[in-house]
Amino acid sequence: MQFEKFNPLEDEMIQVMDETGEIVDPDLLPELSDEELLKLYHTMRRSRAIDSVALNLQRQGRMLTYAPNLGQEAAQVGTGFALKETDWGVPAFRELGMWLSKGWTVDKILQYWYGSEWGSHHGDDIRLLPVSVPISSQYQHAVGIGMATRLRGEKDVVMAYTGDGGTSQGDFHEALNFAGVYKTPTVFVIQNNQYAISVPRVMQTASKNYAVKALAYGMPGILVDGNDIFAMVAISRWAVEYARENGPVLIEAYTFRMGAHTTSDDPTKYRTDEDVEPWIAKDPMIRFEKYLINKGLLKEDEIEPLIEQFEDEVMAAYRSIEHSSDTEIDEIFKYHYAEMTPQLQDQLDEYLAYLKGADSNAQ
Amino acid sequence: MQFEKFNPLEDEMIQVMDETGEIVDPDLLPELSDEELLKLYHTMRRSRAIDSVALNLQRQGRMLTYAPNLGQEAAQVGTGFALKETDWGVPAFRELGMWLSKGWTVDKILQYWYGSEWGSHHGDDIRLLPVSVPISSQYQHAVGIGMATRLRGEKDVVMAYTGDGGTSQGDFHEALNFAGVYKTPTVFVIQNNQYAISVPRVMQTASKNYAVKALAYGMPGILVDGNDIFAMVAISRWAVEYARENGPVLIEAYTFRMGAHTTSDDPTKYRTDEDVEPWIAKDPMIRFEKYLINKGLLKEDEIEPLIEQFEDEVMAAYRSIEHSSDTEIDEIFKYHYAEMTPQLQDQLDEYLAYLKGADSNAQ
Amino acid sequence: MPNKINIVQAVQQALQNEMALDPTVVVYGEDVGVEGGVFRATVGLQQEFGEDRSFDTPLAESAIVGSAVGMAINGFKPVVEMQFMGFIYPAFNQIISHVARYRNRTRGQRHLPMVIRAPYGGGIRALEHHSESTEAMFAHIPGLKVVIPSTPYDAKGLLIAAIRDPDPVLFLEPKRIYRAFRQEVPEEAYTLPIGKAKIVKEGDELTVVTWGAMVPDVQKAVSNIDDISVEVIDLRTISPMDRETIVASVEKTGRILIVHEAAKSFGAGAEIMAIVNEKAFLSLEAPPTRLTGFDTIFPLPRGEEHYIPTPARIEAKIRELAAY
Amino acid sequence: MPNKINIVQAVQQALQNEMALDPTVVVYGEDVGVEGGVFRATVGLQQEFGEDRSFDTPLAESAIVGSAVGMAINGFKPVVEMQFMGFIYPAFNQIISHVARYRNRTRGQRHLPMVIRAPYGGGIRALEHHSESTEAMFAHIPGLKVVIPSTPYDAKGLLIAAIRDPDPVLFLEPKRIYRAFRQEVPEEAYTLPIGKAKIVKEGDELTVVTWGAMVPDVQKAVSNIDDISVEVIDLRTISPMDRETIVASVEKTGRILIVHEAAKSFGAGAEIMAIVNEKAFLSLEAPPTRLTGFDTIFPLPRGEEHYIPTPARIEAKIRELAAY
Ligand SMILES: Cc1ncc(C[n+]2csc(CCOP(=O)(O)OP(=O)(O)O)c2C)c(N)n1
Ligand SMILES: Cc1ncc(C[n+]2csc(CCOP(=O)(O)OP(=O)(O)O)c2C)c(N)n1
Ligand SMILES: [Mg+2]
Ligand SMILES: [Mg+2]
Repeated sequence: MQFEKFNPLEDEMIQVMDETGEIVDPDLLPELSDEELLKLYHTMRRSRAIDSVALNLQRQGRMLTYAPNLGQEAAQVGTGFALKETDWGVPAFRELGMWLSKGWTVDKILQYWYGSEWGSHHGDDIRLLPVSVPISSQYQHAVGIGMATRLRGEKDVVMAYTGDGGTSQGDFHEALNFAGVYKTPTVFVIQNNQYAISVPRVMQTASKNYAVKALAYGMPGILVDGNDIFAMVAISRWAVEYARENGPVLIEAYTFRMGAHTTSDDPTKYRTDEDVEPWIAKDPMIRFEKYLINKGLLKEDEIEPLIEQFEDEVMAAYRSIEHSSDTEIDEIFKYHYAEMTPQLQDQLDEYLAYLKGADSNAQ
Repeated sequence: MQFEKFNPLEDEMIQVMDETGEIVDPDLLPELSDEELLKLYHTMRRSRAIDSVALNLQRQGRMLTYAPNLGQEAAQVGTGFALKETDWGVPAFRELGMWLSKGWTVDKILQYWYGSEWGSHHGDDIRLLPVSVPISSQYQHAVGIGMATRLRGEKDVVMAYTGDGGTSQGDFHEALNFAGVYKTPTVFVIQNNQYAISVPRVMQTASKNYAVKALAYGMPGILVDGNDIFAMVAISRWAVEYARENGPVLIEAYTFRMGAHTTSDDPTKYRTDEDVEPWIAKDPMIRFEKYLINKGLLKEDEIEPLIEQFEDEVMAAYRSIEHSSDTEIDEIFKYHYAEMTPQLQDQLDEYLAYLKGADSNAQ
Repeated sequence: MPNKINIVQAVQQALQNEMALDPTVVVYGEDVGVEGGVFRATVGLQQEFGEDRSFDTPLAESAIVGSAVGMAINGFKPVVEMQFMGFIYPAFNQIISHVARYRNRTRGQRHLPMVIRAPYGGGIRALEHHSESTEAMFAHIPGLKVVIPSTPYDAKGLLIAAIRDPDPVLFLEPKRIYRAFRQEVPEEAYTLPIGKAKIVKEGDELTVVTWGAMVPDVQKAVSNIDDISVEVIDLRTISPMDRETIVASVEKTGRILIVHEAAKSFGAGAEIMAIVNEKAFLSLEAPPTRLTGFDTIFPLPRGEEHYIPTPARIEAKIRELAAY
Repeated sequence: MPNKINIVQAVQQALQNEMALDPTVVVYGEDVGVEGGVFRATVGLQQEFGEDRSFDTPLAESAIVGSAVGMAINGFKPVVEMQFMGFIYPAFNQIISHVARYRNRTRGQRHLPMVIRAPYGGGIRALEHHSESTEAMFAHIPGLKVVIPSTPYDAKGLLIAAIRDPDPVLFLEPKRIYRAFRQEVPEEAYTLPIGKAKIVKEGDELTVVTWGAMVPDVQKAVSNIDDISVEVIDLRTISPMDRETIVASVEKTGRILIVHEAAKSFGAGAEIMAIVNEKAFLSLEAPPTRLTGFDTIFPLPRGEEHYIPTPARIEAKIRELAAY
């Protein structure tokens, strides 16, 4: 599989399974055991379950802003699946499928979106960075992690994510350029979901596609059907090993944001049903389910119960954090430095004293 | 001349005249009257005269830091020459040859390097921005000027410069991306002089060359021999008209910084005579002089007197500003806002009062 | 029909008025055109004035501001939006190195009539980086003006003044009170002077200086206080600061409390205290005092209630200072 | 052989010592490797420790700082150089949004032991953007420490402390006095506490607080003054500030002058005045006073002599304040 020779200027997209679940490029079909197939499927379904429960909770006022992933599960789960436990995941903010692969637990993910810093305390063994809100700034962290890995003579790979909008930031450029120069073991993933909030692809860049941007940094750039779990796994597996041995790669996962940008967004302001329509048939989940059913690994009537089971699990996770996520006052002050500064200590003391006074006044 | 089909991935460089002054690609030889040929030559010689006088003055302690252009005259004069008076020049800081084409007068140029803000007051009709020290930040101004031009339905072109080092900055990327999206009439010139202070090309980027970076923005990218005045004029003329009618272009002018980075720099710390040696033969001036002599437009023995004449002119310009360039105290305060703020007025008054007091104390 | 509008509508109306009056005014930024802005501050402008005058950009704050520098040099008055103040930082280099410097650099040959708008401040239960108030940093930059309105009337008048100003203005909009209340505002364009504070309530025993979304909180606190005559000043312009109004007030009251949302140390409160020391030291009957956000990162929503001084805390602090 | 070195040599020696002691210390930036830095602060490091430990980067400050975040997350202690403080701004977003926030964002799971070095300050007859002192902006960022030494001894001890600090430190080097004088300094590694000011000269009638390249200027001014007992404090750490030392001094002297090179308004002087108001108001016998750079862009060399307060101006201001 000579993907490093892939020429993104030709604007062709790698696809393994088409929208009907047919394998159109058997040579590229990744080797996957039945167990692995089901693991991929379950992770995608789990991701979708979290999405739908979170959206529901948000509507009930029991969650804050939430960024849904609907339609992008193959791009996220396919890339995350290719990582070893010792490899790193460096997300933007819409990589739920990858987070699950890297071991960010559902309760903590929900706690993050519920507005608690503890959600981003992933646990010590997890090689995953927290959400990075300032667009594409995380690409540079990914490069730095890779520089460190390389200096220690280790072989860990870093998978870093941004969106189509993210490619316009200066940090995107600087990160890829550094990666090229230092040959860092980085797989840069662009989830091209066609929009940056309301801004469509045509207002984002005049380049032929996003994969060609790799040429500016002397690295391979590959355009892949982001709604095709097999294409995503195939390319990701290759890219991870290529990065491990050689240096950086750029992957454009061509996909679509089926939902709103976040729960604060109303997409009807900037796109029509006709814009969304063609993508319904391309849903990565339906495609994969057709394949699994054909293969006898899944039965039509198992799907609904599975969804219910996963959603129940998510609700249980939510309930475990709903009432315990309030921030303790001293936590606001405690984590700025290894040792709290006298300034912070004063401010904390003064605030606690105020609260005490206000409390006794109220009595 | 279908330069928009030029494929920078093939890594071939456009050359019209070789190092011996032979025309190797007559098809590309730009039409130039004898007068125009001499104008090009004189501008290049003037540039070199300013360089050498400024370096001398600097050594005598009569100038401050100075960034020499030696060896890059063809790249600068060739691009600047292609601009109309109504077109804009947007420099970095090493574009002396272009500055002369755009009408920044020698006295003001020297005044700038001598450390006076008045050097950057070019005069009202001159469409040239001042030196921009923060690397590549000026590329965005170039794009904005072009956006304005386009909105007014005018046809002015903006020629913007940066160095090979400058391509690594986020602002470089964002500017080219904006230009691609808005189809601004911008010619982006990279003077690839092989170094960013001490950092050589190989530590700057892993891309095949700098021209390929254009592909990331959907614009033509052309690699051209920056020491060949005819190649520079030919490509610049084409690029300016292409930009005027269609949109942005990127030019990599492949050249060499023969001198130090600035007068504060000691290149022996990071490069050897062997690094410089091959480029002596490629000197754009010598090449052009051979051509002009062959063509009968210049005589060998006219060169020295011409150099002397130009250097005398530069010295005269310097003398005109040497003793009049001290900053008046109120000028430090006057140009921050259309109207001086009360804060600034207070600070000025207080300082003047102090000086008056110190003065009378001293008496 | 009275024109009763809230702050975000006032911003929109200011833009609309000026775009109609001045063809060189252009409005752009991320999601500004088709969508009309994530807070809807630019809604309808593209429909009314076309895609040339109000448009979307690629996701790149540095280029948004940097291109505005170029547009301003070439005859336009760009009004660009940073989607949140927390996302202005990629443009920081353009702002400090160019926006604020062009006039001085060229000894007046080129100047930049441009406005950078950004919703700022916390308290809207948002994710990280959506709650910043770092006005003090920008106020420290020579050549820049920093304006923060707190009412619809001021927002409109000050934004139009900012657009007409021949120099660059950073215009910070208190998003917590974007829709908090409506006010009757003239339908047509008008300006209010940049650099002038407003005395919101007169008093002669204690001065409170505040701005932005803290103004209504201070008003609420003061409305609970009958026994101390408090003067409330809405600063409105952070830089250049209206020292006269502050100093005159302190000369009268002898006591000053500064209330702001930003972190305490090196915040704008410190500058106000410095000014009072320099200009009204002998009038002081108690130490100039500040009540501000903590020196911490703005907490995520589960903790954000603790960060911004509440009316009750403001009231307590006023009483404490009055009793000094 | 005594180790008599100047400030830039002290910086180099601190790096060398720590790189020898701790294999996770890496030093990089523009022109840092082969050339050894434009000020030669990293000279010899690549030769001694190899290209892996000290290297050049592409010209991109944001990526220099941003990659250091990643290196720090993955087990290294990067010490990166910004060639001049005027070129730190492209990295501003990384600094304020990530460098300063990682520990809090992850509730302590990840922290960033990294140092950002930058030569700062004016007075070296340089081109635009080579004379900046904007320490106040960075001091306003929660989660960051800002250190400024003024002697070779302090430079070495504080830089080593900064490298060993588990949290990020912005280390600003006063380039005007990089080579101004030499001092005998221990050859081996040692640390000085971050967050502690130094009393350079004791006195009991008037306190001067200053830092960086202004310290020798203040000392010069004070050396001309026999008739007033001046206490001189070298602040050394801008944030977190050593309030105790300042307050104790003002409680003794009743008078304080702050001298800094940065623009006056919203500068670090204002914060010091605020602290004195908060903690030592009743000791004050005269208004806290500041003598600083103007609220202007640092003038180009033909005018720069006017900007930085001279020893003579400092002396005059001390006398004026003492006579209040
Ligand atoms: C520097 C910065 N600017 C603006 C924003 C506000 N913002 C959040 S998400 C977003 C769009 C991102 O688009 P894209 O990169 O395509 O990712 P997607 O949301 O489509 O997954 C914007 C503008 C931000 N978070 N950071
Ligand atoms: C943002 C920024 N960082 C660092 C510098 C310091 N600096 C001045 S010139 C230069 C190298 C520029 O290299 P290049 O772009 O190749 O231009 P050249 O000097 O070769 O003409 C550097 C690092 C600067 N001016 N701006
Ligand atoms: Mg997107
Ligand atoms: Mg160069």
